[in-house]
Amino acid sequence: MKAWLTALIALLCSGLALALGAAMLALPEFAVRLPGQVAANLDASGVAHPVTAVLLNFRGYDTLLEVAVLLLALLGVFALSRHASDHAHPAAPAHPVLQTLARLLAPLMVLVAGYLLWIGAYAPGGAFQAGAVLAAAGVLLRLAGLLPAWAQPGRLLRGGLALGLLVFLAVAVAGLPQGELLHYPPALASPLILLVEAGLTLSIGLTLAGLYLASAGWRQ
Amino acid sequence: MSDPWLPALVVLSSLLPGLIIFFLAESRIRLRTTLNLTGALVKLGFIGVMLWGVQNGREYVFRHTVLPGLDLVLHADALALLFVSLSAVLWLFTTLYAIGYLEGAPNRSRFFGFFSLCVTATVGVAMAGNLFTFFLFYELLTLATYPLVVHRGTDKALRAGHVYLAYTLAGGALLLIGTVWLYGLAGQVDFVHGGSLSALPPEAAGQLQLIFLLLIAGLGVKAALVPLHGWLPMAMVAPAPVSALLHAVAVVKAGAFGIVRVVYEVYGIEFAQSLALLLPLAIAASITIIWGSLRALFQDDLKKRLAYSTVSQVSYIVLGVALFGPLGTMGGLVHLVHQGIMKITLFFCAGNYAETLGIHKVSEMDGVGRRMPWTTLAFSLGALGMIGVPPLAGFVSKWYLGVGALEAGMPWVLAVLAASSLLNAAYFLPILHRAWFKPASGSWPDEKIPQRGRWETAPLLLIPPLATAAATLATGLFAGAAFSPLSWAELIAVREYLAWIP
Amino acid sequence: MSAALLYALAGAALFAIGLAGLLLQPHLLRKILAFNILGSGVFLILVGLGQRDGTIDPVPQAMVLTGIVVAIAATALALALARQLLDLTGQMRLPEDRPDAEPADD
Amino acid sequence: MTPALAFDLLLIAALLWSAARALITADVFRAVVLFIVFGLLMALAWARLGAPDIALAEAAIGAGLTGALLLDAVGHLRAKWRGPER
Amino acid sequence: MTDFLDPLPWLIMLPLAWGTLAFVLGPGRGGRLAVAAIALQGALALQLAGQLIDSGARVYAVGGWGAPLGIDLMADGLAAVMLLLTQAVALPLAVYARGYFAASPKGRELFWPFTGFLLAALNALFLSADLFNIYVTLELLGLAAVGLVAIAGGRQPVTAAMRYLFATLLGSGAWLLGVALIYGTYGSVSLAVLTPLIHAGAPLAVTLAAALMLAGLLLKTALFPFHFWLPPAHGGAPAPVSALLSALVIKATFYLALRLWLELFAPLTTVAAAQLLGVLGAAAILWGSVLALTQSRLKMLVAYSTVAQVGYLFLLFPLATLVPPGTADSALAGGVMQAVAHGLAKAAMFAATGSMIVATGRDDISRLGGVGARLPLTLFSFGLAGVTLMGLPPSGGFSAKWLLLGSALESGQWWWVVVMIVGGLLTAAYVFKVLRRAFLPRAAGDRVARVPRTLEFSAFALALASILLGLFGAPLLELLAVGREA
Repeated sequence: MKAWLTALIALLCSGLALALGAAMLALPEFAVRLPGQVAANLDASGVAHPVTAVLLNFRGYDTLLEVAVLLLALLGVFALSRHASDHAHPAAPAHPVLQTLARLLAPLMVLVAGYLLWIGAYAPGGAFQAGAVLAAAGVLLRLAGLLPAWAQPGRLLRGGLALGLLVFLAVAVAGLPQGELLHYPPALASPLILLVEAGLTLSIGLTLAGLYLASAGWRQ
Repeated sequence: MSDPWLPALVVLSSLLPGLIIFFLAESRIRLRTTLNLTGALVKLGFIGVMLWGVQNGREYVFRHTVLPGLDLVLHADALALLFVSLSAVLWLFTTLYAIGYLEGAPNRSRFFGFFSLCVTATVGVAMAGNLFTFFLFYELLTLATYPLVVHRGTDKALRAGHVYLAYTLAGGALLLIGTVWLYGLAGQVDFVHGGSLSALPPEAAGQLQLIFLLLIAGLGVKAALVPLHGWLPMAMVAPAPVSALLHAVAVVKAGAFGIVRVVYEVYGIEFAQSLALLLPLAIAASITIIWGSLRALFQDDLKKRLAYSTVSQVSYIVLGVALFGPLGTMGGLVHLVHQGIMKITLFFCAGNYAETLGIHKVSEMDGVGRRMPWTTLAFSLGALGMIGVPPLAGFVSKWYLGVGALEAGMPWVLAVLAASSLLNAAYFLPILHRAWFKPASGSWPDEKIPQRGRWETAPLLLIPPLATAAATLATGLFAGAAFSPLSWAELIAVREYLAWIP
Repeated sequence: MSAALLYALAGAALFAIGLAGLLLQPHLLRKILAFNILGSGVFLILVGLGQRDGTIDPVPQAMVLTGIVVAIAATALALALARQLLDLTGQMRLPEDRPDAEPADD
Repeated sequence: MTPALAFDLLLIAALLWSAARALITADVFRAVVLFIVFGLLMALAWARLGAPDIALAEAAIGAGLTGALLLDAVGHLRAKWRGPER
Repeated sequence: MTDFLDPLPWLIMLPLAWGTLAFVLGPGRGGRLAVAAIALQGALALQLAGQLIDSGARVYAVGGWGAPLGIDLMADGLAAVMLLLTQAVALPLAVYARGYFAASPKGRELFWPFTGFLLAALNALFLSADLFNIYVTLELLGLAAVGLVAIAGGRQPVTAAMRYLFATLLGSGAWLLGVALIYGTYGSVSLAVLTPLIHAGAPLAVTLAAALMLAGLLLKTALFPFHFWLPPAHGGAPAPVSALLSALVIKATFYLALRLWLELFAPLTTVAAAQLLGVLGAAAILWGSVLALTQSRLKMLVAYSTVAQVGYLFLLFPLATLVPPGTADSALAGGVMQAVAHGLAKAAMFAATGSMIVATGRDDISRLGGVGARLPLTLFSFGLAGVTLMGLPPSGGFSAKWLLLGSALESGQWWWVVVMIVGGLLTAAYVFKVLRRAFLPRAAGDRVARVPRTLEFSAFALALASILLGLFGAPLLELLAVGREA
């Protein structure tokens, strides 16, 4: 790359940063304020933790699409690993201490995930964090050589990956006769959100783990 | 059958067979021929009905709104019918001729498909009721004729097709700009007698002159006005029936006819005169007439000579349009028909010479009159008509053009006509002399169809030129009869323009 | 100036760093890092500006959670592509040659 | 300068430093490690912004899982070792 | 509004559902399901369009919360037109893809799930009235598109996908930064809340946000000079994918740019900025066409043609900015008509191209001889699509050109007329470059195989639609006007 082009881009980027900074220091008062509205509607949302309320109720539609994005990324990884030269790659032998550690930690991590899922209704936590912990368990097991790589998921695994999104979709349209898309009747909001989160935890855990396991399958 | 549908049916009667023919297998000759001829005859039938109706003052208008302020209009008025009848009749003959000409050749389904589309476009051009509709069919004509020009697939054909497309698409673009500009200025411009632009405020005059230039330049490409004529001689590589159609009815005539419409029914001849647009047009036409004739003199290739002759002859129509007065109008309009009949005869004959004996050049024609007397007779009638020998068709046109020039106060046009007629004689008479009076030089270049009894060549190749040659004679002899091209042109001039001409 | 605004300003700087890296670094892995840094900068701006008056705002926080998941999705896909490219070309950078000059794969 | 502000400034400086280093370090492996450090620092920043949810997610996903993916890719790259490292 | 069969939410849920189900069903499965579902989506889009014509634009509050707390969807005429286009293009292409992947199975395993998500993203994007939600739809769209490009594997497609991924991620990054600045300024991301708040004297942050978001969209729309990623991506993917991407995906980001320009950021627009967009559009037209002419691979030619045709879309900005209302309306109508016409025609063209490549076994313009004789319908479809791209009547492309030319002349910006006319002639040059070759007889040693009937007929249906649009475009413009009276 030519030096002057590098300099130009660096200059432009610094300029952009400065402009952004200047703009941020000259902001007017907010015209709309949402924290108050979130708090006011928290009771009707079915959960007590504001972030979870936004994530799964007020802006639950974003989350629905986001879960699709996640699944889509995994599909992309599958599509690519399909063309990789070596598919079935046996788990690499790992240190016995690591294996033992993984055997012990993995069930514990599943427990933690369950706790995070449940606590999400009241405090920081929820499906994404829980799913991430599940995925971490998967990565750990893989590193310990206890899980095979999956370039070609079977039907059961595909079902598990899709379950969260399908449950979410079903709950989203189930409310249509009574109201809009993703409308939870206030009485049922809590259990419905828990149902959605449970499905999501499983699928997000599987998907995040899959992002690792599917690509780890074609190391040479 | 309600009146609005008749114009649409005339268009469909060749469009539908054409589309079906595209997808016919190469071997379905009988079905293809049936479709072609049925389409041609049905079209003639519809036109007959409309001819009778228009004679009795009926209107046939089909209108469909494409976008707000943009209508597709097919309007069968007297002027449209003049051109439609010519195309339909000549299409029938050309189809017969093409069936004979292409017997056994490859890709005939494609050929006849585009051939039908080409006639569809011509008929649409004739009946277009406004500039947009005209433009639509004008461009369709370009697209439908391109595959015909390159039909043989040789390098020469492809090159000619290239040039043809470059000229016509560029011309179409100019026409489009002019049309859009005019619509923006004056709203939807339907073709109405006497034009509709004179109502615009006088400040618009400059713009209108510019638009006129764009429109005429766009149309002049197909009408082969010098210096926009370069594609026409090159397009000669097409098969003979295509050249016949291109020169007699379809492409060049579409351009000339468009100029008629623009001058008479968009601007109005009075208004065009007041904008000082007619004199430049007449000068451009005169230059083309002389230039085309001069170039024709020096062509040894028979079809090229005919092509330059077309360049020259089509501008007679433009010249007639530019003459401010009813007699000039009649001369121009009647030449639209007469030139078509004469030129198609000549091209049929040229095709016969090439197809039967392999003759492509004038210098190879010595003594051909004895080998192919009927073809040469037809050729002679066409050529003499072109020169303007009475009582043939060409004489009638030239007579009215001359008288019209005097009426319009442009006597210099007489000189142009005289010079051009002399040049016509100079490039046609030597051919006739060679054909009839020189002895044959032994063997023919490439004799393909042997003489069989009374038939000097395949019957399907012989009948069409004889029929059109007879028409050359008849339209001249019986120019005064009802429904003759001349009396129809008179009807148009009287009914449509005279009311506006002082 | 609130602490939140301070972090937003840091976010602007991170965005610029990430953008420069994305545009200038030829190595794909580093481009992917740069994209993640750029994204983190945007997230900081989103929450930082949203909370510039000192109140905790759960709405941008939820948006950032969504954004983080989207970012890892994109990162995983990008890494898979980069590895595939490594397998196919032996390089972890975008080839400079004109793509249409290559022979078709079919 | 309050201790809180000092901490914030220090944290921001560390963020910018780790980000910049991650992009210009010659060795890819070190770059990835620096990026993981960056992710953990981001988690701290989120905690400072009163966003524990994001802090959790950033630590688990942003630093942890992304880090694992990146390290795996570096391993792949090293195993391949056909093209130039940088 | 609480109708279970309300078409609006189903247009988004349905493709998400069948995309996911197709994945669960297994590699390569789900084609029949997709065709049926897309047909249903088409019916839903028609129903929605009918509702809009009868009772005007509608707002839909997801979850019942309403903006600014919740997310609103909004359907007006413009959105409905794009929805109709999407389903109308997708249905024949789905039929086409079934035949295509039967004949050329490379990449068929995950085609249907990707396509389902892609269509969901498109429909969701067209209907969204929330800046952050649009970000999520953009990411869904971008990742689905990148996945589709990479689906067949191979060096060239994977390189293209990588490049495309960085471009689309950078684009959505810029968009998200803009969203962050807007939220930081006003405290909301709802279009309905923001539109009345933004006026000519808006803070610097808003101007910056507008510039960033627009730049991100231009990058994703592949407007010159951001077009570098498009030709390899569209030219390297399997034919049904190229068709989807060229016909729909770039239209989605164009649609957003148009929305922002005409609605949210309308008070900030200037003639200079509009002229700049027009200049970029003009450069795209000329550069894309010239490069299309120089290609030797058929698919690359068609892909460069997309670069050029995108340019026409951006001519609408100078023609619709700070000009009399009538002129702006006809420019908008022309621009949207161009988007629709190009969508149909380019889908047809890529579909026909795919058939030709399947038949000849190679992607090479100089080896097309014999295609005209063996695949007349396919070549005819290519020609009809070419007519639309050239802007010859009667076609949707002509209607678009007519409207754009009219507003250019009305507003005295004759220089765009020159650009459009020259662009049309260049288009003719590259279209006829292909047609001319295909008319020639087959060269010795080349083979031209038959292709399944569904390939020929689905391409023809698309091409015919692009022509008929020119004859029956008036209802589309009527629909487009819904919600634009203000």
